[in-house]
Amino acid sequence: MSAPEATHPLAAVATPGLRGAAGVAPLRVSLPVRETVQVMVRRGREEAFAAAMEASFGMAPPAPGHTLAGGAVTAIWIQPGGFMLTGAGPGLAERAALAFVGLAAVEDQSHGRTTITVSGPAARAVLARGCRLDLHTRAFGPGRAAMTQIAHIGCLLHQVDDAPSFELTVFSTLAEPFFHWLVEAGSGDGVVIA
Amino acid sequence: MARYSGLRILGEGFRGNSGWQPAWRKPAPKASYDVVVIGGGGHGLATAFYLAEVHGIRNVAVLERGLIGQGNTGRNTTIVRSNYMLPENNNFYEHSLKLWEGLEQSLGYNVMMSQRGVINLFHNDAQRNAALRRGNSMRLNGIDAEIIDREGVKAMCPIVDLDNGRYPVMGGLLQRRGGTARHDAVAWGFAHAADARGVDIIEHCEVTGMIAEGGAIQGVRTSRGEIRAPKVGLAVAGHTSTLTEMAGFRVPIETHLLQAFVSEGLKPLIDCVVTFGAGHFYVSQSDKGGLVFGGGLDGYPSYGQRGTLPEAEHVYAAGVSMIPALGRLRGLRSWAGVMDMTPDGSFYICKTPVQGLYMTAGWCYGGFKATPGSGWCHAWTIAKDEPHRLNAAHTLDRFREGRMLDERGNGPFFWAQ
Amino acid sequence: MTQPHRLATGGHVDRATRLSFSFDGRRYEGHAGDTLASALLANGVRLVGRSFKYHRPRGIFSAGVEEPNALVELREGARREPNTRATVAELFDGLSATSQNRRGSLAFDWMAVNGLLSPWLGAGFYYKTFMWPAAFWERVYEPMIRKAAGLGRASRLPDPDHYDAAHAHCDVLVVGAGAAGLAAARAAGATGARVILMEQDFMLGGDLLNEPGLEAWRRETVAALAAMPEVTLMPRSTVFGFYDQGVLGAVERLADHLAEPPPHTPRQRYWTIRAKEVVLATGAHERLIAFPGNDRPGVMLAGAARTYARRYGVRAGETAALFATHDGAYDAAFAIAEAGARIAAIIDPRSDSAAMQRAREAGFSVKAGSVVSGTMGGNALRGIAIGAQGSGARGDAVPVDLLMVAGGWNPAVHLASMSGAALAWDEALHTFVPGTPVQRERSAGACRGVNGIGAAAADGAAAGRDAAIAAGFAAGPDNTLPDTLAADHCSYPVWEVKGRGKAFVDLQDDVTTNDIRLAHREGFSHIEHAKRYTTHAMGTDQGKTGGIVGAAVLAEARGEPVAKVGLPRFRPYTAPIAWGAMAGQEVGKHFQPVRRTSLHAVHDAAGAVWMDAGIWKRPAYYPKREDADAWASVLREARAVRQRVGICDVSTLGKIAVEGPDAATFLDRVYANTFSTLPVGRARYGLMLREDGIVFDDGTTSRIGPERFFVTTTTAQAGPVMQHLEFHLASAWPDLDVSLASVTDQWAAVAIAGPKAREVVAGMVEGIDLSNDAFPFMAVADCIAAGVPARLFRISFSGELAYEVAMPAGHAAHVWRAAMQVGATHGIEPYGMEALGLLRIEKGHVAGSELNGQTTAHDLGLGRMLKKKGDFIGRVLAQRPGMTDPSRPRLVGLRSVDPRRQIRAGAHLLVDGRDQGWITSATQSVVDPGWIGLGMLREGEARIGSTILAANPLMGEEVPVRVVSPHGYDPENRLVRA
Amino acid sequence: MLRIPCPHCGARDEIEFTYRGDATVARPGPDAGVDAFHDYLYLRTNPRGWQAEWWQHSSGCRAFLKLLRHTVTHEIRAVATATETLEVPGA
Repeated sequence: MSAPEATHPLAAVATPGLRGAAGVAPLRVSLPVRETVQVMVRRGREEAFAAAMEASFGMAPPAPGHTLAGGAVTAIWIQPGGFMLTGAGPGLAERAALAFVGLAAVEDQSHGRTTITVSGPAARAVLARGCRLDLHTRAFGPGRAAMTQIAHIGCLLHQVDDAPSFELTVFSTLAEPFFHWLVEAGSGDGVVIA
Repeated sequence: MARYSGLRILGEGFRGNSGWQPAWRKPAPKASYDVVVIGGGGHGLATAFYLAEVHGIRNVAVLERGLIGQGNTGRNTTIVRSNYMLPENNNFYEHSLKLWEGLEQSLGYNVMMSQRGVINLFHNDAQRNAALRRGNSMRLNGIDAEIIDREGVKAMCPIVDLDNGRYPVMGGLLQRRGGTARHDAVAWGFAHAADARGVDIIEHCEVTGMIAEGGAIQGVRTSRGEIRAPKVGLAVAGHTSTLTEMAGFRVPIETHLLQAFVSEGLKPLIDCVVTFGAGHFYVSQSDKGGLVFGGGLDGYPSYGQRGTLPEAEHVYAAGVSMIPALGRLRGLRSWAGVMDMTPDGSFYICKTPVQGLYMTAGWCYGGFKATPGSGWCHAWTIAKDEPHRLNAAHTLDRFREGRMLDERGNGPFFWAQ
Repeated sequence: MTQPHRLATGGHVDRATRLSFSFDGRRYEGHAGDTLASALLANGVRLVGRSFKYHRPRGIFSAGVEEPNALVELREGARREPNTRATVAELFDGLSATSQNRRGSLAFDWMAVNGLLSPWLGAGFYYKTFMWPAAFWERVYEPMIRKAAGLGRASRLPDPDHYDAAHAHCDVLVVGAGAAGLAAARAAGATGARVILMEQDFMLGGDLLNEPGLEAWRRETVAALAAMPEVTLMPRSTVFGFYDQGVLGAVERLADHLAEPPPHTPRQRYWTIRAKEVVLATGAHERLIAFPGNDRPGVMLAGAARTYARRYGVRAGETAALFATHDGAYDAAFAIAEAGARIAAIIDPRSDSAAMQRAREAGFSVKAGSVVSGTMGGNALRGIAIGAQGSGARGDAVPVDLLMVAGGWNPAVHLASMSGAALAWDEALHTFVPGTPVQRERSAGACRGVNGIGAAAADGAAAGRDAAIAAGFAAGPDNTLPDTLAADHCSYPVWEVKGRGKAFVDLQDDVTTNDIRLAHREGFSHIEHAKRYTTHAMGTDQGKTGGIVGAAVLAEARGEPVAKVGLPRFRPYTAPIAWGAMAGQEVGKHFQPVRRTSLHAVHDAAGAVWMDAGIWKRPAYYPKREDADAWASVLREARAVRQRVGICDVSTLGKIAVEGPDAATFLDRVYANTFSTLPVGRARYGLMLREDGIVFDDGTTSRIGPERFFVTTTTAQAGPVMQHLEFHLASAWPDLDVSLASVTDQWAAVAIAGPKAREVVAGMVEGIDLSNDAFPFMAVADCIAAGVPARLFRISFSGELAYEVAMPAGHAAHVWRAAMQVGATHGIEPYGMEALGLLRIEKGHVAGSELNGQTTAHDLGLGRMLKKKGDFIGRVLAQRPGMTDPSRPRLVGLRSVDPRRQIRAGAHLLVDGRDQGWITSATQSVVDPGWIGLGMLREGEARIGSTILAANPLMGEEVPVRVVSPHGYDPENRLVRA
Repeated sequence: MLRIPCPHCGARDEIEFTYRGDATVARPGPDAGVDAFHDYLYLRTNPRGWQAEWWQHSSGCRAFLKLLRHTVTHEIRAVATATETLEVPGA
C-alpha cells in the first residue's frame, strides 16, 4: 500500500494567480515538491563522508555558504559538518542513510521544511524587505547559500540562477506567515503564483 | 537655605528671580567623613538623605564621577510601582512606594509623582494566572492591586486595541497607586534636601581606589585626593563591578543596556502606564506631553549607553500593535541606560565581604521606582551595620545558599531577567 | 485665489500645477514643488503657531527640518499627524492643516496670558511649588499642567496606512545631496563602487537649489548619477541614526507627498543600511541670535528667506532687514531684493567687510557695528530697533515686516557625533565641527565647516573618492566642480543682544536667555543639567537653531568659553521619525508569526476555538451546538477520554533527533535521570534541570536505535532546550560525538487516549502486535498508520491507556481522519488544550504552570528521579541548602470542599491566615465532579487531609479546599499499563 | 547594531545571534563542589572593556562562537570557534 500524497503546508493559501499590483515584471513564485534530508557528519569522518558523497551522489560536499548539484540532487551547506540534500523523491532519505552509514546522521526533513522558489528581476528588491543579506551580484550569486532570518523567520536561502531565482526553505509550521510576508513584500511589483 | 514654595516663587518673580541660590552647594571634599556614599544618582543621594534624616548621620559625602543624576536616574522611563510577586520584593517596593507618596513633602521639592495607575495587560490564561498569583500576593501583603477585564482596560486607556492584534487583550493587573515621577527632579530633590541637612555632594570626583586594611574599609582614593571614612556605600548602577573589583571581590552582576524612547510632545493621550504582555513594550505620557516608552534588553553586555536598531524596531512594532493610533506619531529621541543585571532579576542591598563596605546594586531595570526605598534601606544597613528586614534577603550570598529571588523563573541568565 | 507673495518667475515650483490646500479651514492655492510653508508664505500667511509655554504667536522661522515654530496638525481623521513641520511638508492637492497648541483662535489664544505670568513661570518653577496640599497635585495641578503642555493632538484612530522595512548594503553611503553630497556620490560612483545617496528633501541639490547660476551643474550631476548603474539616488529619505559598525537607519517617505498612498504602496519605508564607508554631507543649520523679541512672526533665518525667494519664488516680506554676522549671509538681502522686497536696513555688528561694501554699492543701508536690539508688533512683525553693538541701548526703530537673522552656521554634526566622533571647537567659525572619526566615516562640506558651494563640492568630491578607495576601489576620473567665490562664513560671535523683553534660545520650548541664567544661578551650570532644568533643546527641533546659543549664554554666565561648555550629547534621531515606519510591516496580526501544526485546517473544520501557546495556535476546545458553554465542551471532551477515546493534536511538542556514538552518554549528562540503560524500542520520562538545579523541562525520550534517540520537549521549551543541548555540547563536552537535529516540524503527532484507544489504534496501524505483552506501556516502534510510515509510542499524559502516533507532517491530516473514522464506532472525540489540561490535573502530571522555572524536582515530588551516580547538569547546585530546605512549597492536590465553588490558579493558600502557597492549575473534574487543582504548599505532604483556604482577594473569593495527593486519578497507574 | 563575523557564514546582523554569556568561565568537573559551580554560574568579571563571550549563530549555522568584543565601543576584535581559545587583552 503506497502512502497517500502529502498535504502541502501552503495548499490553502498559495492558490495560483496574481497578488498585489499588476506590475510589468512581477515576482514569480512556485512551490517545488522536494525531498529534503539533513545530513550531519560524524566527528573525524569528514574524508570518508566526502568519498561517500562522491560515490553516491557524484559530488563533493559543498563549501560553507555554497551549494553543489550532482544530477537531480543538490547539496546545500547549512552548518559546520551539516548539509541539506534536496531533490525529487522518493527515497532520498533512504539513499542518504545507506550511503552514509557510520559516517553521518541522516534525518528526513521533507515534511519539516517547505521550499518556495521566487524568480524575476524584482526578486532581490522584494527579498530585501526582510532579508538582511547582501544579495547583490558582487556579493552573492548562483551556487551561494545562506542560513538566515527573513521577516523574523528562519530561512535557508540559495540562489539558483541569474534570473535571478532563489529557493527559500523554511520550517513548515511557519511557512504560512512566511508566505504572507512574501506576498506582502512583493505586492508593489505584483506576485504571480504558479 | 530658604525653602521652596509658591509664595517664594511669587516674591522672586517680583524681584526678577535674582534671589535664587544653588539648589545644592558645590563643596570641596573634606579629608574624612563618617560615611562616604559613592554615586550621585538617585540611590546614592537618597542614601545620604536618609542617613541624615533618619539616622542623624550628617557628616556624609556623596562622591559623583560626573554630574548628579546623569546615570540611570536621568535615563529611565520614570515608572513607579510595587507590583511584584515575591513578598521579599513587593514589601520592599511597597515601602519605597509609600516613601514616594510623601516624597514632595519630605524633600520640599516637587518630584511630580503622579499616581496615574499602572496596568500590566495579559493575553492568555497562563498570563492571567500569573497576574492573579502576583496580584493576590500583593493584596495579601497589604498592597493595592486589582484585576480588570477588557472593559476595565478600555476605560483606563481607550486607544488600546483589544481585539485586532496578534494577541487580543484578556484583561490587566492594575495598581492604581503606581504611576510616574519626574526623574531628574528626584535627583535634584534628594540633593537639595540632603545638602540642606549638611551632606556634601561632590561632583566631578571619581573614585579610583578603595583603601582597606585587615579586610575593613578605611576610605577611598579619588581624582580629588584621598577621603577617609569608616563606612562606604556603593550606589553606582551599571558600574558596580568596576568598584567591587577595586575592593577585591567579584559580584553576580553583568552590565546590560536597555533602550528607552520619547515621542514628540502631544496633548494628553495616555493617562496611565500600560505594559503590553505579549511583547516587551510599555508606555506612559510625561507631564510635558511626550510618550515615554521602552522595551526589553538589547541582549548582550554593554557599557555603551547607546542602543541598537533591532530592539528598537521590536519596541515600535509592539507599540503600534497594541495601540494602532501610534503609527502616525513620531519618535523624537532614543537613548540607553546601562543596567546591573543579576542572575535572578532581584537587587542587592547588603553588606559585602569587606567590613564597612555596603552596596545597593543589581537593580536590573527596576531601579528608578526603588530610589527612595533603596536609599532608605541602604542607609539603615550602613547606620546599623545590619540589613533591615526589608532587604535581609537581598544579599550577595543568596546564590551560594540557593535562595534565589527569581520573580519570573527565568533562571541564572543575566540577559534573560 | 491669488498668491500675492509669489514671484512671476524663478525657482523650482511648477506654476502650471495649481494645488489647493487649507489652513485652519481657509482655502489657499500653491504649486507643485511647494512646501506647506512656502505656500503659506506665498499667500501672505505669517502667523502659523503658538509657542509651548507662553503661547506666543509664531511664524515660519526656517525652511527645513530645523523648524521650531511652524508645527501643524496635517491631514484629518485617522491620518491626522500632529507636530508636522510645515517647512518640510510637501504640498499636495487637497492638503489640510490646522494650527495647534492654542485655545481660542490662532490669532487670539487666551492661553497667551501665560506670557504675562512669565516672571513666575521661569525654568523649573514647577519643581518648587504645587507641593501643598499633597492631594492637590494629581487632582488639580497636574491635570492643569498636562492640558497646557504638549503640542499637537494625536488621532485616536488606528493609522490606516501601512509601512515597509528594507535592508540595503553599499560600499559608500552619502548622506545629503547638496553640493558636497552630489560631488561625493559622483566621485565615489565613478570608481565603480556601490553608492547610495540619501537626501531628506524631495529635491536633490540642497543649497544649489538657491543658485540659478549653478542649476546646469546640478542637473548634469544628478543626471550623471542617475545613469550610473551602481548608484542609487534616494530623495525623501532621512538618515536618522548612525549605529555601531557602519549601520545607519533611514526612513524613506514614499507617499507623504500624496493625499493618501496608492494601492500596494506603503506610506514610508524604514531602511537599515550597512555601509562600508560613509560620507556625511549633511550641511549646516543656520543659527538664531538671542535678542529681545526674536520670536515674532516675521523674524526668520536669513537662509530661509533666501530659499523662499530663490527656490520657491516667494517673497517672505515686503520690507526687510537683515541681521548678519558674516559675509555669507548677505546673499539673502540680494535674493529678497531681487524678489521685489525693499531692504530697509542691514544690521551687522562688524565694523566693515567686503560684503558690507557690496551691499552699500547696491544701495542698501548698512548699519555697521550695530545689532537688532528689539522687535515690535503683535501677531506679525512691524518693526525692529537697531542699537549699537555692545551699548545695551535700544536705538532707532525701523519699520519692517521681515527680519532675516544670520547668526552663523551650526554644522549638522548629529550623525558624526552618533557614530562616536567627539566634537571639536572651531575657533574661526565659532562652532563645533566633527573631530576624529572612530568609525569608517568622514564628513564633507558645511557639516564640517567647509562653507561656500565651490569649496563644499571640492571637499565632497575628495571625500567621495577617498571613501571609495577606502572601500577597495581605484579612483575614477575627476569631474568638473562648480566654481564659485568662497564666501566668508566666519561669523562674528553675537550670541545674545541683551535688553528688555524675552530673548529666546529655544523658540519651541520658550526657553529664554534669562532661563539659562537662572539655571546657572541655581547650580545647574553644566550644559546637561541646564538642558534638563530649562528643557532647552529638548523640543521636536532638538535645538538645531539655538542649542549652541543656549550654551553660549551659559558660557557667559559661567565666565568660560563656549568650547568648554560644549553641547549636550547627540542621540538618535536626527529628525523625528514616524512610529509606523520604525515598526515596519510586521505589526498588528503579524506582530509575531503564527505557527500552525499541519492539522490546523482539520481543527478549523472541526470548529475549534483557538488559543495561543507561545507563537503556536492550538485548539482550546471544539464546541458543539448542544454544549451550554465552554466548560460543557471541555467536560464533554474529557469525559470522552475517560470513558471512551479521544484524539488530540500534540504536534507542537519539541522533537530533537539525538544521534551518534556518544548520544547515550550525552543524554545521561543533560537529564537528571539515566538514559544509557534504556533499551531500544522503549521510551522513558526524562527530567532536565538547569545548572542552578531548578527544573528546566520534561518529556519522554525514546531510543530508536543503539545510537539514536528521539527527545521530546514541552511546547514552550523546544527552542531553549535545543540551545541548551547545543551549548553544552560546544562548551562543556566538545569531545562527545553527538549530532542534534530539530525534527519538530517533520513529525506531527496525535495522542489517542482512553479505554478504547487500543481498538482505535489497532484499526489503523499495521506491523505491530498491540497486545500489552508485545507493546507495553512505554514501548516505541515504527509502523504503518493508515498507510503512511509512522512511529507509535505507548505513552500517556491523560492517565488513560494511550498512544501517540507520530507521522511525517504532511500525512497528519490523513491519519487524523483515519483515526476519526476508525474511532467513530467507539465514540471518539477530538479534545483540545483545555481538556488536556483537565486530564493531566486529575492525574497529577505537572506542566508549564508547575515547571515555571522556580521549582526543584523535590518541590514537584520528582526528587527520586535524580540519579545518585554520575554528573549531570544541575546536580551540584541542586544540593544547596536553600534548594533542599524542607520548608519549600511542595506540589499537592487540592479539592474544593464545596464542589460547586470554583477555585482558580493564582489564588493563594492560607493556613491559619498565613500565606503558605498558591494554586498553580485548576479545573473542574470529570472523575469526581467538582473543582480541583494543583498547588505549591509549604509542608504540603504533612497537610494532606487538612482543609485550608484558597484566597483570591483580587476577586473577593475565599474558598475552603482540602489538601489531597496530587495523584488523585489511578495513582497505581493501572489504566496506563492495562 | 552589531555585525558579527561568523567564521563560517561571514558578517551577519546581530539578530541572527544569541548571546550566551562570559566565555572565560568553564563548567567545573563532576567532582567540583558548590563553590566552584557557584562561581561558574554566577560570578562575573563583567569587564568595562574587552570581554570574551559566547554567542550562538542561532538563526544561521547554529554554531557556538567565542567573540572578543569591547563592551564600551562594541568593537569585535576576534572571533573563534567553540574549541579555539581567545586571548583577552588587558583593559
